[in-house]
Amino acid sequence: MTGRGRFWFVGRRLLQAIPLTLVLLLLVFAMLKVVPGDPALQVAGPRASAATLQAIRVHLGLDQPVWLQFVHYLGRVATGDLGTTATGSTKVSTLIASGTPVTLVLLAVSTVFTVVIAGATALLAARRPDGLADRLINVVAAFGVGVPTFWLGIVLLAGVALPTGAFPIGGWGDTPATVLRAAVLPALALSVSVAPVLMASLRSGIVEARRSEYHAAAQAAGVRGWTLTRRFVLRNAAVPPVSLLAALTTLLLSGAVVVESTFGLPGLGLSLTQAAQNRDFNVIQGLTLVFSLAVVAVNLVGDVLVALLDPRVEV
Amino acid sequence: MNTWTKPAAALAAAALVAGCGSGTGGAAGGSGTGAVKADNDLVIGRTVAVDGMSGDSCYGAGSISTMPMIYGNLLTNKPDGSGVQPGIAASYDYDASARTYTFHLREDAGFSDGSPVTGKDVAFSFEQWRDGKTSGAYYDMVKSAEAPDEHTVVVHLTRPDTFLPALLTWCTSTVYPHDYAGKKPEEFFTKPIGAGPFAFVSWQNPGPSETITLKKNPHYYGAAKGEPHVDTVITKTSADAAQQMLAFQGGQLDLIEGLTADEGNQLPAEQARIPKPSQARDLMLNSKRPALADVNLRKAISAAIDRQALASVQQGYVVPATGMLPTNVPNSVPPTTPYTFDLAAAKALMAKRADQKPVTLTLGFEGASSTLTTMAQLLRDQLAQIGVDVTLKPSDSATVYSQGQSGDYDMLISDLSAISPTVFDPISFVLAAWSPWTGADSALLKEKFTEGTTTTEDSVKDAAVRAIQDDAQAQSTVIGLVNMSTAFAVADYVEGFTATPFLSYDAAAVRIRTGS
Amino acid sequence: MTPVLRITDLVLETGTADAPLRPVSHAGFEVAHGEAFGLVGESGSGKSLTLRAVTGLLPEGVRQAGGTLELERDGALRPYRFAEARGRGIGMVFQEPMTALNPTMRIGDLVTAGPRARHGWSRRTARSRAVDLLAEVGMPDPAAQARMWPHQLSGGLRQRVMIAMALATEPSVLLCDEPTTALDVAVQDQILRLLHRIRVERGLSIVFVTHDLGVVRRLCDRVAVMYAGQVVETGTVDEVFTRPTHPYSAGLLRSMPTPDTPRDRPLAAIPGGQPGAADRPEGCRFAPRCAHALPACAGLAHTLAEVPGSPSRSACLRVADLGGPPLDRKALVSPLGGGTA
Amino acid sequence: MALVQVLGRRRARRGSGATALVTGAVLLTLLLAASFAAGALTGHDPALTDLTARFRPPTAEHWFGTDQLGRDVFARVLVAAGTDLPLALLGAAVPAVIGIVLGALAGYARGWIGTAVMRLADLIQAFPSYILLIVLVFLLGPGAGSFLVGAAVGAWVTYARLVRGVVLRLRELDYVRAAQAAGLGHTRVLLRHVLPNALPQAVVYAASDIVLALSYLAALSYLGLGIQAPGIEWGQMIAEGQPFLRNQWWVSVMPGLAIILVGVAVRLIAGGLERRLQR
Repeated sequence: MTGRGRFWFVGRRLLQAIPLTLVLLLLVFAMLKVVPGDPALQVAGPRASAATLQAIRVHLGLDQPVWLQFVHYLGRVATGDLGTTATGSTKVSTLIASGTPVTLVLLAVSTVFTVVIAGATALLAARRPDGLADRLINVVAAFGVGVPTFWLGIVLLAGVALPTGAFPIGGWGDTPATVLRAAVLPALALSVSVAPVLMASLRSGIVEARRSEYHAAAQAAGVRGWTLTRRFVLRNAAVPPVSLLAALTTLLLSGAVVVESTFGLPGLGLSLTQAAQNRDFNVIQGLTLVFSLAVVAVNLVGDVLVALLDPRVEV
Repeated sequence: MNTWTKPAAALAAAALVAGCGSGTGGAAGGSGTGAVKADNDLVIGRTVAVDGMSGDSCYGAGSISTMPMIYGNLLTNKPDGSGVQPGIAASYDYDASARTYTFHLREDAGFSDGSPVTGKDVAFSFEQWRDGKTSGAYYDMVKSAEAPDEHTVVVHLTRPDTFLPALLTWCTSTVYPHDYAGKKPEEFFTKPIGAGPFAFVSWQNPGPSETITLKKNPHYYGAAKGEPHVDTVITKTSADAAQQMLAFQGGQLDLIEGLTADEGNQLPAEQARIPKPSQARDLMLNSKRPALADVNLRKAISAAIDRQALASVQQGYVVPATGMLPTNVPNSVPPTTPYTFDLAAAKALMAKRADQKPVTLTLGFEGASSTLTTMAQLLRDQLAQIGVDVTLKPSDSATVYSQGQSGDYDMLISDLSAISPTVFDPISFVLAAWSPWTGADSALLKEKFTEGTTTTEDSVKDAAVRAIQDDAQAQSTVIGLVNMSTAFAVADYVEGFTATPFLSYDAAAVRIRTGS
Repeated sequence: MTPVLRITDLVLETGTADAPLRPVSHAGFEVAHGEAFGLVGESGSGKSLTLRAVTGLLPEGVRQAGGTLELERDGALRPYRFAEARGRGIGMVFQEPMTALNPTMRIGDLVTAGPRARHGWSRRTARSRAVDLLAEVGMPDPAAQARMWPHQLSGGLRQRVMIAMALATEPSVLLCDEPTTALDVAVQDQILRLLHRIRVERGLSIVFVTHDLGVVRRLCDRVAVMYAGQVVETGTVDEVFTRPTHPYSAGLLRSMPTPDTPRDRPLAAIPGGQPGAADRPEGCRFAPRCAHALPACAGLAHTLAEVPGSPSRSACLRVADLGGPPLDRKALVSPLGGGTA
Repeated sequence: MALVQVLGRRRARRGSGATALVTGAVLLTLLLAASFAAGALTGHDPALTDLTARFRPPTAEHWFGTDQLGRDVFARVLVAAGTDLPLALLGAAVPAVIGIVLGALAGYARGWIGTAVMRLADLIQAFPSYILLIVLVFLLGPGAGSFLVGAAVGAWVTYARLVRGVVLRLRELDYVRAAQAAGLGHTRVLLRHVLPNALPQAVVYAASDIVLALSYLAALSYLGLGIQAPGIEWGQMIAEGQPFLRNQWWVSVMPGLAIILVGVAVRLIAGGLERRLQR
């Protein structure tokens, strides 16, 4: 694949993402329409008169034809206007802007944890397939997938953060150091359920790579040690997990929503949960959009990464 | 969020007025265990975010606590809630008709930017309050405010009003520098300047998980007394109360605002500060439903409720209700005969029903609240004793609200508190919102309401309230369950903290025992 | 002449330790300097496993249970450590160029990965060496090819890359595991010519594992015939191909088509099939299929004995009395001589 | 939920997997059976509040202790299995059936219907499954029904892709063509040829989906968006017990362990089934 080919590949995938994004927007917009309850009533509060309600409807553009409302919605989204929270005190875009870094840091730290845990255990397990370590790791992994993330979170809070005092019990930090410290336990709770998935994929990749002819050929050609592991095992074993990247990310995102509420991290997931609990339409709508766009983007990055790692992938 | 009351109700209107409140809350001071903290920073946990940085938007418990810290008030609540005391105003007087108030300002009050608090600033603030979009209505009697000199403010009212001094202790009565120190309001409220004990430093992640950092205001009028005692106040908001408890137990929080019984019971007694209960939790019965149209059933339900048992689950934070109205609000008097738990009487009433069909009722409540859930479960068990089968319908607050409004439930648990310092406010609420839902006969309620709000005589007011309570009991469409406190958790090394029944406390008086 | 590689009594085991199977038992051969040595046999005869054992790259579950592997160093044969030998003395060309080249590496990087890791070559050195090697194995436009990915090359080119990769370590013995089986006939010929040329130019020894007797005939000097995990006959190609001394070798040769074989005449086939590792008979393993078998064959211990009147060595009990007329195989295929690869 | 599948994709081991299969199935069956007889087994009414017996620690009388209303935690954990297990199973089975039908449809009807199904699948996959679930529960209101709809909407995609792939592969095979030519209906071809081919992988998907569905159900209930009182559910029990975690840990730790137990049992069954099916 030439550089030019890759460029076009990325471009084409970007173009393909556009209709998907539009449909997503339409769906997110449609959410508001199918929700039981009158958004105007929500805004006006219980004591509003009929006239006030009508005025609010006009103000919100709810009296216009649906397609026009959608066009307006697109326009507002394009300018970053996602409305305000139900109490009216905060813009949804502000909420997203302040929550995004938190969620991103959480995802980044748990990705590091996940990769390190999965990588180490996969290498250990693949050393002797069906050996003691492999079986043991498989059992632990089964537990890891089965442990409810939120439960692990509260157990970590009560069982680790409280007695050691080394981590904040809920909440976020304001300096890089405190932020990282606040991210450790939530990221760990998150990784425990995701790492086994990556581990299994990596492990089978490693086993497969070790059994491969090119691995033998490389050894025969005198390649050994870390070079052998890195270039003839890990790099090849990374291809299947990277193609899982999008799936893993959605799993991580799902987990982040849970973990953020367990640990009280002011990220997008906590906002989503609280909006669902408080029935805050605009917030749900805005966050759904952000999350799904993020997944579209991750899918895109995943495809490109696979193409970079595995030159055989047709572009 | 409450179901029927405006959330603002929670603020329970300050204090108001002498004579009514009695001593409340735990005694000041630590437990004497000798515990110390390494730094002189007060870290506060709460579950409700502030409503913004302007007094006008002050609405919920977060702002009620934070606004006075930043801005200060002309008058403040006495620590025991028994009346008002000087704040930025050293004293005030009013003319015989109560239409013109004169405030004499302290000379040592200063904003956090170093400028002194002058009459001009206060007069400007009065206008801002009156013109506020959200809370302006409270101040609609203010005609004008002027500053004849640096330390005097004269306020002219459109009508007589003796409620103004109490109003000035509210979180909406925030003292601003004149003309917002030359800034646009939006700009000013991103980094506000106030005359309270603490100066604004930062507000991170505004919203349910926000952190607000304040530091000592050296120009605070209490500086001469050494107030405020702590260097920094850091307020951490988290929706998860259980997690906040862990943080408190782990020494990461020094103070928790809004402690529930479940949480408080996890703490040593001396760490929980519980003021007098001042919020009513009532059971509403929909008499438009065929079964509930029979007053005998409604009365039977009331008699079958063991309020003592309901309260015992939240030992110390909740007391059995004697009537349907919030207690510890001025002019709140109990009904002639308080509720009694009498199963035999309840069964007798059940037998007197015109129609002897088995009774199955739905009960709506906000499922997210653990105390409500517990209470609903107990109610179901208790009503089963008289053969009333209750189906629990937990839901989120909005659904409870919309379905409650459309009458989808037979019964609804709802909270009632004052949003201004008179019991007639919650009464107006019952009249406007609850009576239509319950289908009660509100003729007497209306009459007594008018009677009570046109007199200045406390005895007349009290009599009207008693009649209303008695009427509610007779109709049994609104049945009082319990009265609740909102409490605080206070670490051993925190001294000088006094809880009032109104969610507010004087942060300037709080001390931290440090190692030195 | 000192052999450059000698394998003695190689035993390979698989299965559990208490009930092991031996896909290869007591196999042995030696390869002289500059010699092309063929190892022939049907699939399952253990020839490829034997070759793998030489580099220590046995498949999972197969282990070496006996035997001596020696490589020439400083004029004498010495047992070697695999890790040592792989980087220096021994190179290996695999059967499937499709799977034996790491799909995630560029050709140039792949070819020099071994010496780079071993000698710490700089990227620049590695790159220019790679281009040299690719040129040596006859890649057109080696500089451009070095930047290609394996999947972009044809099978023949990939096999050249494989050879270049094996040559990068400057081996003295090149092991080739059926290097042409997966290729088209035309391409096979090119690769064979290339191997021949390289052997001549570099003075390499080549061990050639194949089931294709024609290839052995064209390329090799000496040959060992394997059957059911054992070497049954060894000798010079000329001798073995014209006067096989083991009935199995003879049968194998008769089953090979020649240009003269009329299309419509079926090839002579040996009745029966090669026994698997689990059901090998006692004594001579070929005996049940052998037209000349005697009762004594069933008790025969395997040894490669001198054959009277022949330079070959054979495992057959009847080497002395079974010296039939030489097969006329001269016309079969001419050995590789001139021509270019 | 295409992911956890990799966990199951291990080389078939020695042994038929019967032990694992039986162990897992027995565990689940026992738990489910016990849920119906929780009161009789434990000697305590799981719903009975006893304010005089609040927060009893685990003893011989109350194996898992009592909660804030004096209810027996063991009895409640067992009863909750009757809520969690069927919902988790349905949460995996409903999308499996929908996915198989849609996948077959997409494979056979390759015209616009097939395209539409696959585009829909792309769209669904753009949403992280849990977020999709929260949004749907938000739209439909909390409860078991919303959970099932949410789970079904998110999880059918993997099955549809799997079955469609098998159909596309098989329809080129001679014997399937012959079967069709011989007048075998689509349904029979589907049942005879497609399903058996897709089944081993589908079982692995379904197993991981059961575990995932259970953890999502528990998480939703924990957040107050799933099963609500008086329904008894593990996640909801964990939430109820959370304020007391420090001093009365058993109230929320025990239901958490129950969830883990189910996860392990399902993995055992899946592993065992997979080994059997692969032979």
